[in-house]
Amino acid sequence: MNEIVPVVDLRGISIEFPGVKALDGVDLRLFQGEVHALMGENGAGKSTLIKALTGVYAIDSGTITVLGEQHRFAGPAEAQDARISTVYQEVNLCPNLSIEENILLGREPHRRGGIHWKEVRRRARAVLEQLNLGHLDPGSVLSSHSIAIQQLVAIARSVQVDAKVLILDEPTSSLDTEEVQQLFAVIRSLRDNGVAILFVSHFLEQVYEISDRMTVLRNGRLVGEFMTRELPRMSLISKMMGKELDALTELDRSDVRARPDRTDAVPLLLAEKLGRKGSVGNVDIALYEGQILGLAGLLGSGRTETARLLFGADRADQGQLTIRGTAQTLRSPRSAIDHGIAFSSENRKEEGLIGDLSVRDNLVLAMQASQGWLRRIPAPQQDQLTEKFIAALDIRPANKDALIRNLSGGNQQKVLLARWLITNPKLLILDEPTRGIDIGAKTQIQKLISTLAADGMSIIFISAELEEVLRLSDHIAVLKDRRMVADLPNDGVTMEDVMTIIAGSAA
Amino acid sequence: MSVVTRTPAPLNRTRISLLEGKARYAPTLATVGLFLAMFAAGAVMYPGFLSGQVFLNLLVDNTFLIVLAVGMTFVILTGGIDLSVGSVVALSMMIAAALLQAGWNPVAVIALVLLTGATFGLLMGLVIQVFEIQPFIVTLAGLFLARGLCYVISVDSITVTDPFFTAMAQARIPLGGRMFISPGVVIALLVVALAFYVLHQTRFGRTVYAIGGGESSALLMGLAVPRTKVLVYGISGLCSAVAGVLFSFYSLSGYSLAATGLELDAIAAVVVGGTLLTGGYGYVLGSLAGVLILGIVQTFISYEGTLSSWWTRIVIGALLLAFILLQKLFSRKVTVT
Amino acid sequence: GGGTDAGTGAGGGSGDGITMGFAQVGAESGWRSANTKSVQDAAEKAGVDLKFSDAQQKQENQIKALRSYIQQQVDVIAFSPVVESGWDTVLKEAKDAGIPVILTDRAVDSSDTSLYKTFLGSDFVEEGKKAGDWLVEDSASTDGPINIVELQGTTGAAPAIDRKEGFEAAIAADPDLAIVESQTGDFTRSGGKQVMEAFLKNTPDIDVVYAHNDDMGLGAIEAIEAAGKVPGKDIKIITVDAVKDGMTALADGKINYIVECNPLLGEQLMDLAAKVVAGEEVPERVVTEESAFTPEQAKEVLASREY
Amino acid sequence: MNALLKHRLTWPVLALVLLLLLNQVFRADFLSVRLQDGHLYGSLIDILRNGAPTILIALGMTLVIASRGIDLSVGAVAAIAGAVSCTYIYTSPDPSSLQTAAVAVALAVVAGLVLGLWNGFLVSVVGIQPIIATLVLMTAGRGLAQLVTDGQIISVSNDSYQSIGAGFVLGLPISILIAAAAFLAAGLLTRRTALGTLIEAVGINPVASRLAGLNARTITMAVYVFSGLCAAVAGLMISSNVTAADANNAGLYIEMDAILAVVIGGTSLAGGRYSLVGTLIGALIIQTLTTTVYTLGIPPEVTLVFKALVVIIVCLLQSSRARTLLKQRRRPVTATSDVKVAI
Ligand SMILES: Nc1ncnc2c1ncn2[C@@H]1O[C@H](COP(=O)(O)OP(=O)(O)OP(=O)(O)O)[C@@H](O)[C@H]1O
Ligand SMILES: Nc1ncnc2c1ncn2[C@@H]1O[C@H](COP(=O)(O)OP(=O)(O)OP(=O)(O)O)[C@@H](O)[C@H]1O
Ligand SMILES: [Mg+2]
Ligand SMILES: [Mg+2]
Repeated sequence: MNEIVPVVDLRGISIEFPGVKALDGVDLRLFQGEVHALMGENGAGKSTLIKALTGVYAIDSGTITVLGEQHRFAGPAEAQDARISTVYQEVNLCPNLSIEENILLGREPHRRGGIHWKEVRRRARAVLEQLNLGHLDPGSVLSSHSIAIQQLVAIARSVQVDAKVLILDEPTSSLDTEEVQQLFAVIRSLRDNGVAILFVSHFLEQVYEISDRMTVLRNGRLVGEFMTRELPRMSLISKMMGKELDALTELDRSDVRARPDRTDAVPLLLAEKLGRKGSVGNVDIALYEGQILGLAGLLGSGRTETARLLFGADRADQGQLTIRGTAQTLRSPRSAIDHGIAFSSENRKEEGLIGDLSVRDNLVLAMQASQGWLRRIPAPQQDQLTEKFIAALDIRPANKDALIRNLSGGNQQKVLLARWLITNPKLLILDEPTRGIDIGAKTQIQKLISTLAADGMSIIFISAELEEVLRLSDHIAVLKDRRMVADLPNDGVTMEDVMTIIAGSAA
Repeated sequence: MSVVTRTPAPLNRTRISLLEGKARYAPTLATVGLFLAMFAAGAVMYPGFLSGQVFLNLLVDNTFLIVLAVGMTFVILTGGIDLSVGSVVALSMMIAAALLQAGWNPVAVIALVLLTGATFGLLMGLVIQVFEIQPFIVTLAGLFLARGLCYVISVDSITVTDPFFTAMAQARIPLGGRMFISPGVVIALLVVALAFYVLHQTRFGRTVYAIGGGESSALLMGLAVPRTKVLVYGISGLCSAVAGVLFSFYSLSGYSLAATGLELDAIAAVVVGGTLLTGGYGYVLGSLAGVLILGIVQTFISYEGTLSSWWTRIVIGALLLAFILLQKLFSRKVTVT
Repeated sequence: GGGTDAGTGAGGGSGDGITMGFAQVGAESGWRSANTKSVQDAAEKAGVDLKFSDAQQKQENQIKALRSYIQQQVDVIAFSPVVESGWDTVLKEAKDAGIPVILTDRAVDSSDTSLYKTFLGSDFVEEGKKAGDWLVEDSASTDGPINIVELQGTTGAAPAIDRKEGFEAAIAADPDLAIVESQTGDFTRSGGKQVMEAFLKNTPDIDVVYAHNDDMGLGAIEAIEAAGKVPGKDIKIITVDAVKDGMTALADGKINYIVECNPLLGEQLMDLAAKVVAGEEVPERVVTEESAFTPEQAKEVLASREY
Repeated sequence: MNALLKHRLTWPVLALVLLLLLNQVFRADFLSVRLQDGHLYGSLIDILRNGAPTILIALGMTLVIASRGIDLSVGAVAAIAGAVSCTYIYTSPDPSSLQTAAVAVALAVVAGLVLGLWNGFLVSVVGIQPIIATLVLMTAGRGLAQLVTDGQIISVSNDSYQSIGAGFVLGLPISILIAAAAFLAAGLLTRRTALGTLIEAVGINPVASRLAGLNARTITMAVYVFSGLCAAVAGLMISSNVTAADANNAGLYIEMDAILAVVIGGTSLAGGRYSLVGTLIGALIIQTLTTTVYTLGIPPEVTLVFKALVVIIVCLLQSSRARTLLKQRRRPVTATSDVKVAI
């Protein structure tokens, strides 16, 4: 760092939404050739700050200085022109277009007579290679890929340009370890080339691995700017939360041991060679009451698709499913729910949120659906349920009537979790429930899962974080290339064990 | 943390994604296939149906609808809709007829008509964009306004006697074997080709698709969303004016009740052609096929020649339905979930 | 208007072997349906192979139908144009193909009259004039201004324009007669009723209603009755068409005068077609047999009306 | 006061009041209502009575639109309902009895339900885009109606039947009482039960709704059936008002009026949140506009221009509210819901 002048200098940024002061006099400096982490709990204002910088939101007060010049971008387009490249928190691409177009949209190379499609493909290939995604067909439609691939494509788009500033808002939330490493390799090489990188993540490991410096926000206010290596994790967390976290000690404690299979009892759910043509196959699961089953695998290995089969979101066409001793075919989510199965999707934007409805309406939706339209849950009961879960999961803002689309990403996730918890299901399938959730809330949710299981609920747990899966599950089912390849009882299984299975030959 | 070396992607996955890439064309291909099937059916059922001229007449008689459908395709691809097109066609015809009657030069008249149409469309686009009013409503108001302006110009029909317009109306471009097309067909096909080029070879065109895929995403990707949205309505207005001129060539008159309900025909053609009304998916060539299909339905009915007025409507509805159902059947699994 | 000589042709069978393409406007009114039925029945009786198509009030559909008739090489084409203008091109094609064309019901304004053989139909201006003439005569005995409200047909439609024109020309003869309000009722009953309701509130002393067709007149009657007045007495009503419902109301004295517009021109059309195909000379203009009715006449003919 | 200005119905109500006042300026007794032959008589009553069919159809349309659909077939359904009932009365041996009228009404209602079911089936089970699915019935429906009436205008004289559209009870027009009852029923049905929220959920995000266990199919089906029912009753009103079934013209373009009413009332065509009260006001604005044209004596040639201008002004007013609000705060880049799903 030979320059003292920051590339980006935000001073006293304030933004107010009706009823919420999302940012209150926040400063942020980004220097050339550094990775800067923006830290804070869910709803602290990280995404809002990024949107303020890139002109998505107009600021109420403060100054934005880029390369010594004061700016007020009127929109993302202007920010891009100033060579600020951004990946926003939710995957913001066009699902109807191909991967290559999504990467190059708005900056397609031209030649005489129009867009140079060959060159488009070449450039897209190049950047995909860089992220070790060379196997993807650049011409395939984005919507045919999983959310993780979509996230990677968004990243590919952002690093494809020759940017001075690269902003990544929770880019790793659905990536697995390997993908994260690949991304970090790219980030490091960009940093070494002098790009200033702003990085948001709730994974402390990642933050400590990649960042040089960090800015911490709490409740829309600046807590401070720190050098990463000078700030111990514990103090970072207490700075983010504003209090000491005793739960943090629990975080590393692996207090879950495998509950023994109760082979005497009838399994709650028994899948034998369950599968669906062109999707996943060979799913063999025996899940007993009160057990937690973790699904492990690389991204695209078919975890989500397994979950969808078990929930009836897609229909199985191979194998057999037995629920509490009777054979069943699940034709729709509705019929799965009637059997006491619940499923929280990894894709909260498209498969979870009813964006224009309030927190309360979203929260009671599944319960209301089970009760049928005729028996409306009485308003007082709705309020009481909502308040209970707002408190239990620390949903912020604690306003039942706020539209859910105005909540921060992590808080949206909490509402969706609560949606299923109130239906008190027998089997809860959680696909990336901790995605985008801050560390405090994550511990809370992990504890909650243990407690629920202890109370007799069965849980299928999917997470990109293998540690998390190992820590919580009684059993671990490993998927590879969209087939289930192993079912390990969790008695001292290590990450390496799982990795070996994934890496090993299918046989 | 150990990094696992990735095993190469299994073959079947690549195949699937390839197929899904192609699957985008399925509704459009289904439309084209169905059109051919229907033509064959007509040839079997009616003597004299299987002639090149019957096919060419589908073009000759639908030049204006083709151009309208092209404009509508742009709008629908962005997820919008333009209900004003039929009225703007009528307005263009009225303006042209009235000015020609007043002795204006035909080239000047055409230029003015095109300008009016484009401006009308742009204004609607501006209202939609700046005031954030829903396109359905703005263009519905546009429909009333344009139709109303027709009456203001004249409630009587005005005949066009201008030699240039007459020449364009009656000129026949022979294609050999007693087959012919009109100059309007050439213009309409040029418009289709131009639209195809714009949609697939220019940044503007790709932005149109992007907006249909997700407007807020497109904005966050830094695309020129507001400008594109306004322009799309401008294009539709311009196409309506071109269609109006073609209709004038076709009917050599201006009539304030002309082209009523044409907007629904245009929308139906676009949708039958495989474009999703929610935006983002579809092709102009599909819309062209859609127009031909609506046209062939009409041809069937006049060849049949025994349907009463009410059966005509019922049959049109039924054929439309049959088409959509078949198309659905053939292009299964294409719509995203 | 009045009688013509074309109506009394040879009987059935004269059209044997002829194929006729008939492009109808649509089925927008009872009048139009009666017209269609008359053509179809007459064709069957005359042994004409009728190719019928309904344009649903769209000129482009009608042109398409004409083109397909030319393609099918029918012997004769007959059609009721949706609109007066814009037929030259397709009529030239018919002429080039050697297919004679007969216009029915509505005229075209082409300057080249060689494009069609003959025009069989009513004269809308004349109808309006008849209505106006009757009113002038009827009100000759009364003094003072007479307030007329007019229920127009669909804006821009030829019958609406012509019936208005003919009526206005006729009542210009009497300075006492004045149209105080004029609004479109779209040729429909509910349109007539709604507009009349508003007229009754706007203008307290309406003396005469002139409706461009029976249906609007019938709607107006309901509005007048709802306002507590007596149609036919407190307010006089003149309409055009003479469909059955209208004639019934006329016989009941609720309407005072109806100018006939006869839809039953099927037989005349078949006769003309046979002559045209046979190469015989036909008059350029054949006006359908039409009259006008007062309540007394209505009572007499009501039982024998076909539509 | 500020809250009032921000309320989403403020501007539509204001527009309605302004229109009424405009009429009052032109005709001093416009707002007066008197008793005539035992029933209320006056322009306001006319507006309510003539607006009743539009109100009814717009009610059904609101729910359809809330579910992210649209129903273009309502006009045709209204025509079929009128055709079926009038033809039945016309051909029955006892065309003036109450019983005949009752059967005729029942037939029409059944027809509406069946046609609604048909639309719902096409949209939710077959998965055709709503605008096209209902375009099929819009095209074919009038043909069906003409098939029933044989293309003729079928006049009936049955006092009980006539009273649906033109009758009065306790001095009030029966048609407006029916519309009011339907309005209350729809309000209770959707707000007292969970139906309203579920419809909104399906309209905002069908995929997420399905995964939350909603039976989106049934809900979609239900809204189209309700719309068919409303259209059928409206068709009864229209035909009874003139004691005749006009298969071709009954309810012509009423779908456009209804959609306009829904949107003026603040419901977005993108689906989701809806307002029945807003729709009611929207429908009244549209009917008042028609009456205004007659009151002001606007010549037919410029009527459409006048209507278009008023619609544009009302819409701009509504949105200028959005503008002023925008000045005080910022919002996400787009107001539209991000979730796009191909149906
Ligand atoms: N458009 C909006 N309207 C109203 N409130 C909003 C809007 N966008 C964000 N907020 C509020 O602003 C606050 C900050 O949200 P932001 O999305 O910046 O949080 P975040 O730090 O990114 O959290 P997360 O880690 O959960 O993504 C939250 O309380 C949120 O509810
Ligand atoms: N490498 C790939 N190439 C093509 N398609 C892929 C690839 N990876 C995943 N997909 C698509 O993603 C879906 C399967 O992934 P699924 O979501 O079931 O896996 P997952 O293990 O849950 O992974 P993720 O962590 O991404 O959620 C399929 O629709 C598949 O077509
Ligand atoms: Mg965030
Ligand atoms: Mg997954």
